[in-house]
Amino acid sequence: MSITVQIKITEDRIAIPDLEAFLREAEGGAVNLFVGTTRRVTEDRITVELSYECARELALAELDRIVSEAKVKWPILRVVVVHRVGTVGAGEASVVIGVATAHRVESFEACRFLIDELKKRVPIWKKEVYEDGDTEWVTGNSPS
Amino acid sequence: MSITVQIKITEDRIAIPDLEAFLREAEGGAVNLFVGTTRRVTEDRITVELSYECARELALAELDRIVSEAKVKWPILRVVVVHRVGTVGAGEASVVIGVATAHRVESFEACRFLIDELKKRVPIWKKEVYEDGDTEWVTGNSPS
Amino acid sequence: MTLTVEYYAILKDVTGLSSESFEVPDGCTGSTLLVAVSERYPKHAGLVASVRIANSESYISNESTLEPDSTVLLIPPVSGG
Amino acid sequence: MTLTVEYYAILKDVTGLSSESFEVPDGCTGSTLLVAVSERYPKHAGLVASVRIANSESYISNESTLEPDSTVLLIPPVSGG
Repeated sequence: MSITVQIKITEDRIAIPDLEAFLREAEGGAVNLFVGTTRRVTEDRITVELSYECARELALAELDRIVSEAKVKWPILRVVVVHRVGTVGAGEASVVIGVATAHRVESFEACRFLIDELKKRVPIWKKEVYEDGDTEWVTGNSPS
Repeated sequence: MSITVQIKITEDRIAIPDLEAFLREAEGGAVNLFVGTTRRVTEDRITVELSYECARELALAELDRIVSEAKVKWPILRVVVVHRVGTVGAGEASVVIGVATAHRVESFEACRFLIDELKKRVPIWKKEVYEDGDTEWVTGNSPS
Repeated sequence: MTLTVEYYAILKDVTGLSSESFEVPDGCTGSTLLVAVSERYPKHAGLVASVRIANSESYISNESTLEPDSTVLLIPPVSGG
Repeated sequence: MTLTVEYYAILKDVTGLSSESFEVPDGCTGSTLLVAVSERYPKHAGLVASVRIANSESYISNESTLEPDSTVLLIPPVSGG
């Protein structure tokens, strides 16, 4: 059984239906998908868009390592990790992680591992653009 | 903040992109989606399709209760629970569960609770249709 | 009193029926009804023993008293998802 | 020896640069380089202290010796997702 992986950092809108279909094609039984979106309200400030920057080569290498670690821990049939960079409008996806496995528990655990590790380790940064025109780099992810 | 819920049992193909878009519109920050699909191989037998039957009124009432329980446990912005009945071809989704929340951990936990409880409590039954023409009712879900 | 009993999934297949009537004593409980069903389908007593009983709104305890003329659903172990 | 140092995100904003050169002694470690960066940007010493260093392939330990003419990425606390 060949494991099929899609890892991408892209300026384009993430085509979520295509990714979900790719995972479901594994016919494994279970697909878990996590979608991170722009949060409109953070501590009373209105965010109109986010902008993401990355250290691309290192980010892709780190994502490869995280996916390899997940493949050791869980019997993954297919996996997708796509992070958007550049400007991301309100309600659009900034990150999509998905895992296809035979059993549902594995799909949840592997997907959560991937997003948790991505948020800890992958050199990508978010800049909030507020309604009042202010911008602010976010440094460091909160644990949840 | 009004919580928006979609609970459905349907003979039609599940429109996963529409459900994902509905969840993402909450602009909460996190969406977790679980998709159950036909597993093609179970203990060496090839399944060509599944067929699902339900006790519809009770199933919908039980799904309502499960969603209410989840809403007490986690701050859920939007939630979808759609189960297909009738014939489900290979690679098609039999069930889709999704949750939109502000923080990712809540989205994973609530989504997993919903599918776990659905599998334990909701009166829906699966019949495997094998490549050799045999059919077999599945009675009882395994814990994972 | 008369009860309508509904069968689902494997239980519908083995009985060949989606529902049928049972005459039971007044004050009949779920457990007593399940005994009556087992006696009508002795080959499937094990299956009948595995069901949960319900009305159209919710599961009900095997010890609860069933209403006259009510419909009782026999729910085999579920396998949705 | 000469190192090329790359800045990202908030560190790029505060330095106004995406990369610049540093002259450092042979055998310079990551920690020693960070001291040199802090001295060039004393107002941002706290930020510099929070970075992890990396090459384009992986994070590297602050104690490891840097290669002559290599490029070193300064990675502020990440906030992807």
